[in-house]
Amino acid sequence: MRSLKISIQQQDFSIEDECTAMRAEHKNIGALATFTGLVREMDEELDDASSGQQNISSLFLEHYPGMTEKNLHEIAEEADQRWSLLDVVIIHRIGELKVSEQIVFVGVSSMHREAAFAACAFIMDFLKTKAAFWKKSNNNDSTGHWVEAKKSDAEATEKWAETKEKR
Amino acid sequence: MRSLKISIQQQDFSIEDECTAMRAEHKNIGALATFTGLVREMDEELDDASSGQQNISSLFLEHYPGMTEKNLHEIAEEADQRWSLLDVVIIHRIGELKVSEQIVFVGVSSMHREAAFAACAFIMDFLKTKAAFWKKSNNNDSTGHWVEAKKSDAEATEKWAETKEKR
Amino acid sequence: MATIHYFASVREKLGLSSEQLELPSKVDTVSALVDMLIEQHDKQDGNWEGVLKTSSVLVAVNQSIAKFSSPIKDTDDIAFFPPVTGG
Amino acid sequence: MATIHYFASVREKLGLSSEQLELPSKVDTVSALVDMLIEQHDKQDGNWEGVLKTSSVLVAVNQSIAKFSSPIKDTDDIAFFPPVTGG
Repeated sequence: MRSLKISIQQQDFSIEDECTAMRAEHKNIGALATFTGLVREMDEELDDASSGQQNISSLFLEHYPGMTEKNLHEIAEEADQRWSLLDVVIIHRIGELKVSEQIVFVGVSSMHREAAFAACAFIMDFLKTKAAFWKKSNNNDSTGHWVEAKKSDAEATEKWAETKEKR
Repeated sequence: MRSLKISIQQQDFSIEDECTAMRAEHKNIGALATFTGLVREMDEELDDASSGQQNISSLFLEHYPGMTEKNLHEIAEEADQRWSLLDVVIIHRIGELKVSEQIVFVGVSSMHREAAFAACAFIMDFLKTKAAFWKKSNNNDSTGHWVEAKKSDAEATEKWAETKEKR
Repeated sequence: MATIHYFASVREKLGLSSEQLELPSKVDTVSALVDMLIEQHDKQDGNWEGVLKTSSVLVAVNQSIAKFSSPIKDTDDIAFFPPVTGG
Repeated sequence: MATIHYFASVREKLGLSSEQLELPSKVDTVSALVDMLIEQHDKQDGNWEGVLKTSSVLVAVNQSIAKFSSPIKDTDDIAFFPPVTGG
């Protein structure tokens, strides 16, 4: 990994700025994969539990200062051991976020697309299950509830254990 | 698929503009995966064949007007049949492109990250092996050669045949 | 002094985000700390046992995930929280 | 009239990007067209057989990938090119 940027911040980020910074000065980037997670209007957990759809109005993101950064560093290092990466950027917002706001950005550059895609997906899966963030969703009627960890996220993370050799 | 944009163009594109357009007005996007392919300085084909590294100065991209667009539509439709997608954007530049310029952009939005990641990777794999584009690389000593199709791209495409059920 | 943090639903249910405590020498594991916390706090409002003894509650010692059987010292940073849900 | 396109290395080697031809009725498959093209052009510069009969050359009929055994009509759009290398 040539560079690693980890930022936990309240303010919004710009996908273009991050991509531009990752491309600057470097002539061997062949592939740049990004993932942006956004606040969805529909609350899938309430959706599962009840027949009607429940809309959320905002999310509240909490983290454990110090531990979260450490978790993200470890996740990026693990990705770098599996694939040949150039630059990795992980940005996660905290605080109150409204519907359709950006929550998380993961950008990975590499010489080849397989590495960029795989590392980006890997980092997201591990961020979801291993990094100290917690999400509370607030509904339009001003009730809120803490989002529960999803089984599908845990399963996605476990799948990576099967493919550990460096590629 | 709520919207599909396919553009084959000489001019550059802005990742941010594309992402902003995909996010506009829609409140159910939970995930936005993008891939950007760029011109690398190092020519991996010549790199394989010879012990020394050969640098390229530019790429020339040619396509088959009409057929290329048709190929890309079919690829996007196939992705949409496999995953629940919201917006898909495919931009591919043609003509002369210098080192570190952007060549291709694929953006996929969905409610969930698995669909966005998988569809973005799927579209890139199929674009590489099924869309009527051809690439010539020009070296610093002004010799040029047509890039040969890579076995690894064909293999990446074949892998998707194993996982055809909609997710 | 050890610092104890509570996050997310654990913090909300306990009504406390962190506290600093002198750990007696016999409180040398996370489990022993949990028992001490329950004993201290449940004198007043009686909610801590239900919260901290839930099977889903996780613990970190010095910002690394730990077990309830993990050893602790009086200078440690210890945190209790539910499963993470970022991204 | 059929339109025949040549792309990338095929175009460069043949020195031609497209041509329009009247197809005789017996030229009803891609293979027959290839033979006709070789016969017509190799009178002059003798390179076409080597280029069009390379195993890696692909053909599209009306912008869909076809086989050399595929049928063609006098109104078709036919293209010859090497394996694609976009992205």
